[in-house]
Amino acid sequence: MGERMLLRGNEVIAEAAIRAGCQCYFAYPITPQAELLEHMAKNMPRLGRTFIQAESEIAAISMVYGAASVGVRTMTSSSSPGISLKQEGISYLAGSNLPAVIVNIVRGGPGLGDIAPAQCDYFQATKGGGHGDYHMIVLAPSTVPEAGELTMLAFDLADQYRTPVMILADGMLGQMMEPVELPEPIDVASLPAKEWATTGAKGRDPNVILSFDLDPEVLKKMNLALQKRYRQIEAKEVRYEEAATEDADILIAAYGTVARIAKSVVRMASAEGIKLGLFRPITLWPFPYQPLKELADRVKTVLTVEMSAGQMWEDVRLAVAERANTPFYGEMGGVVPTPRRILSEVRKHAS
Amino acid sequence: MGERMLLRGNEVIAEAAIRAGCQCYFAYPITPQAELLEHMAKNMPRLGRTFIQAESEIAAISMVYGAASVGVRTMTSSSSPGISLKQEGISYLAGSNLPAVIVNIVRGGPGLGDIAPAQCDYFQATKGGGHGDYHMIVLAPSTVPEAGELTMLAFDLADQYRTPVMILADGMLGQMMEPVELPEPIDVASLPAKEWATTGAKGRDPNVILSFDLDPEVLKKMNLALQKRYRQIEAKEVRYEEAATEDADILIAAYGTVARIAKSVVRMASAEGIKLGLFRPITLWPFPYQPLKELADRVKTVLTVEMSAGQMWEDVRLAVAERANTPFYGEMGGVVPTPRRILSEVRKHAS
Amino acid sequence: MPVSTEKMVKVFGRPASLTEARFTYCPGCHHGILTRIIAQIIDELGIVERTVGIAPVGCAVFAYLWYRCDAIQASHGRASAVATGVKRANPNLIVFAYQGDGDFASIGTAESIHAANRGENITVIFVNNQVYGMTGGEMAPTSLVGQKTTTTPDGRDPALFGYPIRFSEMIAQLDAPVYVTRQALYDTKRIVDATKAINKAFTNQLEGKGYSLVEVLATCPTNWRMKPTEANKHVAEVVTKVFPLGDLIDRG
Amino acid sequence: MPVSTEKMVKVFGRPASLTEARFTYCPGCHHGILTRIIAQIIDELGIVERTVGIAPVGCAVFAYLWYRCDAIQASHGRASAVATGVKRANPNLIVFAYQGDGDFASIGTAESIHAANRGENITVIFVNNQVYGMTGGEMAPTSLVGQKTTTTPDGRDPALFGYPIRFSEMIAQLDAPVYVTRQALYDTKRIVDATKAINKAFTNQLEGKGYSLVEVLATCPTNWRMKPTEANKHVAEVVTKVFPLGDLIDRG
Amino acid sequence: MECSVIIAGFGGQGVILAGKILAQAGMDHGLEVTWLPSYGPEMRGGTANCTVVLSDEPVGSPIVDDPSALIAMNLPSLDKFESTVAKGGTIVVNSSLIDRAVKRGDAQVASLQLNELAEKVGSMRAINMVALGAYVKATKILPLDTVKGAMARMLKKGGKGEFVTINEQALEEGYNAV
Amino acid sequence: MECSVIIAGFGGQGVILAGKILAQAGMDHGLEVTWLPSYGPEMRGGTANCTVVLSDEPVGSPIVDDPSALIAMNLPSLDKFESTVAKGGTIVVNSSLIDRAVKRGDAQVASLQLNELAEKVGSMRAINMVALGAYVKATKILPLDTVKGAMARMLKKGGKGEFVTINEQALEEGYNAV
Amino acid sequence: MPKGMLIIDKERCKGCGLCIVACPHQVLAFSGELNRSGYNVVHMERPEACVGCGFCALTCPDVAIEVYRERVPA
Amino acid sequence: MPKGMLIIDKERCKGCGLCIVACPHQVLAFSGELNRSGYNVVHMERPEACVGCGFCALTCPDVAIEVYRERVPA
Ligand SMILES: Cc1ncc(C[n+]2csc(CCOP(=O)(O)OP(=O)(O)O)c2C)c(N)n1
Ligand SMILES: Cc1ncc(C[n+]2csc(CCOP(=O)(O)OP(=O)(O)O)c2C)c(N)n1
Ligand code: SF4
Ligand code: SF4
Ligand code: SF4
Ligand code: SF4
Ligand code: SF4
Ligand code: SF4
Ligand SMILES: [Mg+2]
Ligand SMILES: [Mg+2]
Repeated sequence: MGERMLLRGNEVIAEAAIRAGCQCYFAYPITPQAELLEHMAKNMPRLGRTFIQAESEIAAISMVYGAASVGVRTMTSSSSPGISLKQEGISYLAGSNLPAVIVNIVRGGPGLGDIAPAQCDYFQATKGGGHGDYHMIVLAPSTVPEAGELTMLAFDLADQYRTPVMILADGMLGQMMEPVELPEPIDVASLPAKEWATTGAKGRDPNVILSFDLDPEVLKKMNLALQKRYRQIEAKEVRYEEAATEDADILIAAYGTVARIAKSVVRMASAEGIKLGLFRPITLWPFPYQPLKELADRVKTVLTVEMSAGQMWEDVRLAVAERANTPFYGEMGGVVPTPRRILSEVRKHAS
Repeated sequence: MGERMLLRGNEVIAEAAIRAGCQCYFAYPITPQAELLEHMAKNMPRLGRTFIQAESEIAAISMVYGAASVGVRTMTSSSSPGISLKQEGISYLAGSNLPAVIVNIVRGGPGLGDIAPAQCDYFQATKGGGHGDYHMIVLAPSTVPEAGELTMLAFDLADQYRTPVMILADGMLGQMMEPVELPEPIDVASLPAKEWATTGAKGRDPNVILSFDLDPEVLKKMNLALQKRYRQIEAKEVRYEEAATEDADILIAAYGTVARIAKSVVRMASAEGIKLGLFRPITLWPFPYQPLKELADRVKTVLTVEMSAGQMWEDVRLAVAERANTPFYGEMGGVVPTPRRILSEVRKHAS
Repeated sequence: MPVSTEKMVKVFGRPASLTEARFTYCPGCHHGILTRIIAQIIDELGIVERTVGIAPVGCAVFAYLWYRCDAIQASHGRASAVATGVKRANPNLIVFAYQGDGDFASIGTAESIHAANRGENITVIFVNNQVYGMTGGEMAPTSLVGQKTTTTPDGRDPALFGYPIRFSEMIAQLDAPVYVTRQALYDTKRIVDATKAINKAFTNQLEGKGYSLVEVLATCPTNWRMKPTEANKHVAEVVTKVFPLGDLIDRG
Repeated sequence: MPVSTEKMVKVFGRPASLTEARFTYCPGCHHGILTRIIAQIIDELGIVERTVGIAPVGCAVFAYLWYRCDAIQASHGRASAVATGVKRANPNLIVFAYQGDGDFASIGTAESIHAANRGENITVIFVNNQVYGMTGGEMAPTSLVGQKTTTTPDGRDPALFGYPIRFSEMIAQLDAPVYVTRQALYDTKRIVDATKAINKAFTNQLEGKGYSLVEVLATCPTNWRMKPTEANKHVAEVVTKVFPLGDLIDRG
Repeated sequence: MECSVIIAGFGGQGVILAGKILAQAGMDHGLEVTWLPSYGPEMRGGTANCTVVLSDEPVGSPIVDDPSALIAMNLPSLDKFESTVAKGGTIVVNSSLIDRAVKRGDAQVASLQLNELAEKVGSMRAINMVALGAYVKATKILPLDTVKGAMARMLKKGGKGEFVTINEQALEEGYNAV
Repeated sequence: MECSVIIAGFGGQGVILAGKILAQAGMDHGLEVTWLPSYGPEMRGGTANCTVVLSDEPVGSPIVDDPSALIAMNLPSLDKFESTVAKGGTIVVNSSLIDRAVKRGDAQVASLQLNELAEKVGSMRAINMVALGAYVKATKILPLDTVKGAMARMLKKGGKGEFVTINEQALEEGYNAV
Repeated sequence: MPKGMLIIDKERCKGCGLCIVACPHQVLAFSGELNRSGYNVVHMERPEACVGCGFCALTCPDVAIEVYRERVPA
Repeated sequence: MPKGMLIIDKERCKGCGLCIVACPHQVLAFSGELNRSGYNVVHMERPEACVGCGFCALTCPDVAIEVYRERVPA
């Protein structure tokens, strides 16, 4: 662990990527993740690594596709509209079994929307905004230090499962500063070799990267292999955090920025005698259905709070399956729910 | 009603669009929807309407955005990878309250996949593959004649709710021929004027089409207005079909091509003494949660059958909420489930 | 002071096609001059009631606020495609797209070139300020060799990031465009010339002649980290060396 | 018949860099000739063990099947961007992108131009057959005026769909590319010339010189609805009038 | 009653059109029909096929597990589809290009030299109508005249009216050869 | 204990940096901190602001309903944020640019001619440090020396070491003016 | 009486100084007065020298200047 | 003995006829024989005229032709 530094979320993600051995970073500018590009522009060339400001988000994800094919660790980042443009590319990455990290610093939508923090890209990230039956692992940090940790984890998971991994954060997390201690850079040489990469067919048969086969039976097999991997990920990689759930009557289900705000609310509620707990999914895909289901048996109400019209809410209701009440409180358009506002929602359900 | 003709699904959708008064069609070629472009290329110019083969799917959806802004009925079509590229544009259409029709003739994915029929873009269509809190009305025809009817309906719904509407079909429906009687063309002049359209600020204040406001409170209001409209659509526009559900023990939940195949299975099962019913959502968004929920109280099992890894299945489980068993049978990669194969799945659950 | 203008005639005032809204541009930014020029030409041609402006994503995203004509805010880079949709849907409208260099010449490359290649009867204003203004000063495809931006902190290195792209010269290779020109705004003479060019670009459309492109060399004092007056000088002395002024095609 | 070659030497055989897989192209399609030429040059330069080919979406989508080198199948239009990613990640690899005219000059316009503008040290083969072969014969940006395609059933009307785009001429406007040339395959002489050009385009990369583009005029007998021999004649007599052969840039 | 047939052959053998004509004839005859082609570049050079279902009630599945008939215009088609044909189904075999016998014992086989019969009519391009004629005779699915009428209408609509006569002859040639 | 402050003013008044320095100083002092700026083009020309939270336990929300303090460098900032300040909170007002009084009676107000004080130090650009000094004195949130140290380190790191002295003077000037 | 006269909208002026440079007669200068947005606005330092040529207004990015000229007898 | 000789891979040949036209010595022609894919394959109609120049092979889109030439005494 290094020095404790005061850094922005965007910088921490960029620096964590560098320390995770990201060799190639390709991106197109967009607010509120500009500092991510800036950090990479400044630091990657000095390390002899690749930074390209691509001509578009599509070019960037396509460059990622190329670099991932060669077996190096690679990343792109953007914000909502730019991530929409990457959907075809993400589907290709998934279909071609390529590891890559994609950062979405979400802003208000739909359309051009605004540049304020939001969580309205949950569906796109977790259900597959692109075409076809695929998933990405989606990691949702709640604080700046966690943004760094999860970014490093993202590269490991991407390699381990040969899958794109998304860091889903929001404008607030990208822009705010907190003290962080970044882990030491990994030793890139120590990473396992990628036998499948297109590094030149020397002393072996050619490697081919593709997501294509005209024969439906073959494509079905490719899909079955993908799905098998997804089942493994669901079995092994579910991550979540619980706070004050032991004797809770009410549970807030929230992720990312909202979850950290909700932690203040838990304290405030406890001061009022309300038994409020917090359930925070860290992996949005795979979603922690099982643990939430079990908690739902013990509480009266699971209140989902999101900066969206209720996207994660669907997964919460799927998990809860009417075992408890599942009210929803959401803000939209870049409005951030304040602790007091959340608390007043909680009070409605505290009988 | 006109003459009964033998036509391909793609042609029927194109011709129905023309008869619904589609003035401008913009698209980029892709299999298996090439005949849609061909039909439009041949017929639109002769009617003095606009056909442009755009330079890309993104250009096409952007042209749709322009034409929709002017208030004319407009459409684009593509297949899976091309639809992924349109996600940013669709999000803009939704955010700017623009009516437009988007046709997705789904093929096997992810990535380049293949060109065989599939239903693996359900999530993308129904949950919002683009960024932000938006929905499209999603209509899923099950036969070629219905493809025509729903296309005409799509234009009406788009105008009525100022929203993009998607026709979600698959390669089989696009390619197959069935006898159809197409309704007479509507009288375009009789359509209500669109006061909001950018037709020139003559004798009125300027109209502006946009999805943008930097002030989160204003963007929130824009989002609330959208959500309000979505609630209206959910209340009024849910469409579905039931077959043999009266005394069913088992229900197949399926849409589109699979649902029509399942109809054969219902007959086959009945011959074996299995009480099998069919629940077919016609609007995938808004999904018919309530009717399915009610049916679920009366059956033991709701077997979802899809040409996907289980996407609509999530909505089925959300509706059923553990009221009944919810097994799943899916094919992937362009493989079409045959009646016999589905029947054997049904038998597993017929006790 | 109004008193003293009593016996005088107004020789320059706010164009009627401009709303009262204040520009959101930084002090000294050429976007403002250009906005005023366009409004003035809309006045001169008397077309405000049939004009539709396409606002880009970029510092000019608010363009829909400035004009008393209808307007559409397009997704980043696609203004020329949106303009195509508008014009084809209603050829009586006068359609102009206003696009920054990132918008027009980077992410929008395909839409820009193919609208030109189809010879769409539209007017495109392409604002080349060699930087991404809106997002905080990143490299644009037009950034000069050696130019320091937030994504080229040591200056644009052509070995890594290529050379400033002369997009108008590429467009001029096509058969369809009727008018392609490069103008500037760094002094009164260039402002007058640019005004004429923009007038021609709109007039071409009115006369049904086809696609016109006016590239305008502009400043971004904020991200160039120059005073507005220095920025003007920089355009005159340095930028015009890389992007020479003048007509590239005039088939009007 | 092998008996009769006993005392003879093989002067032309299957290039070692080609696999045994049969081409999926239609009879007489130039894609096949080009594929063979590329394999032969990979042989000649001895680079099969360090070459990565980028297959497009288009009739050449199966390109990954033909060569004994590593290969990547790229999304439609993005082969030049994928090639960029590969080359930057591992500059020791020899990277070529093989792209149709729809892929390279329509949907991929931005990626094609900006890879060239950055001067990526890659080799791009751009197959101009004036049609979308794979999807069944739609108009390409390069389709000739009057050409009948499934989306221009009455022939390409420039008033509606613009003119055939001379993309290589646009690329030649850029500062970075080292070699831009247009070749054809309609007779033995052109095949020999094209082979030399492709050799140069690979050699440039080997020598670290930068971006090379070889446009190749090709036939699509199927969608042109011509016999292969007629199609060859059409290229020689008609297509080359619109797309003149020869080097546009040679800064090697 | 539901009948289904797979018509399969080389790209140039006109199997797609034969299927369309059959479907049109079925429709003219008052039946419900579906026609489903193989599509996309796979057809190029390789094998093409289409499936036609004729039924007196709405057609459920346009793809069929066990077609009631197969028209195999070349060897790969027979290899691919022979085993799927329903018990007691009909197989029309183009023995000009298929030098092996049908392996199944439980199907009704009509083995014809389709190429030669087409040449006899005077056009190799009419080989598909020869096959269709044979199929109609073998299955008695529709009156030959209905098929002729459908064929004539479709050719005329496609601007190929001049080929109607030769194709009528081809239908008859096939019909009579069974 | 959790303290929060909104620092707001014109784009050029250095409010973003003032917030960073305060956050850094808090961190140096062993506290948990968050710093959250307004961002994007809205800052251009208009008003900029940032929120700093200092706490002895992990910070929950980096945005606050009711900050315990406000530094208002210009009138729009006072207009926008005055009402949000917690009861008993602190408001530092730049009376050089704000010609109205604070309306609330339940806050501790430090009204200072920040422009004049900065000019006195010899640099208008140091106005943010004058304000920060005043805030530190008014709230006693941190020792002034810790803030000085943080400021010196940050300026040096940004290659602006030559301005450390003048900014120290500015901090003191503000501190002593309260 | 000067030949020309300006009305400068102080709240629109952003103090960019472009008009000052554009004026061929050195009429304009910063006033030192800050407007509500905090900008140092220009004023006519030498109004008597103004010829009403309008160069300043043509140059002003914020359309803050109106120009008046002596009525020329018809 | 002819100067040149070809080995034509019948199953690769698609009967496009390009080699026939490319041959300067009219060596090649369609054989009338269909291969397994149904193509009418070419053969050496006048093998004696072949000079082994390889033009046919250069032209063949399916790399179906191998060319052999008389051994020239070293
Ligand atoms: C799809 C998408 N990508 C990126 C952005 C972020 N973005 C906003 S403006 C802009 C570029 C602005 O530069 P330019 O077009 O040169 O206009 P300027 O601001 O310089 O006038 C970018 C990249 C966006 N809004 N949408
Ligand atoms: C995103 C996307 N859009 C469209 C397609 C469909 N498509 C496949 S190939 C092709 C064009 C082929 O034309 P060209 O690039 O000229 O290659 P050719 O087949 O002529 O060699 C298209 C549009 C696709 N696969 N993906
Ligand atoms: S950032 Fe640059 S281009 Fe944008 S308004 Fe400011 S000066 Fe103008
Ligand atoms: S469709 Fe055209 S380009 Fe494609 S393989 Fe056939 S002939 Fe060649
Ligand atoms: S009108 Fe002319 S002379 Fe008068 S201030 Fe303006 S530029 Fe100067
Ligand atoms: S040009 Fe306009 S904005 Fe700039 S200083 Fe002069 S009056 Fe003010
Ligand atoms: S080698 Fe030359 S002479 Fe012999 S067949 Fe081929 S082209 Fe003709
Ligand atoms: S060129 Fe090749 S494929 Fe064509 S006919 Fe000759 S041998 Fe056959
Ligand atoms: Mg710019
Ligand atoms: Mg092509």
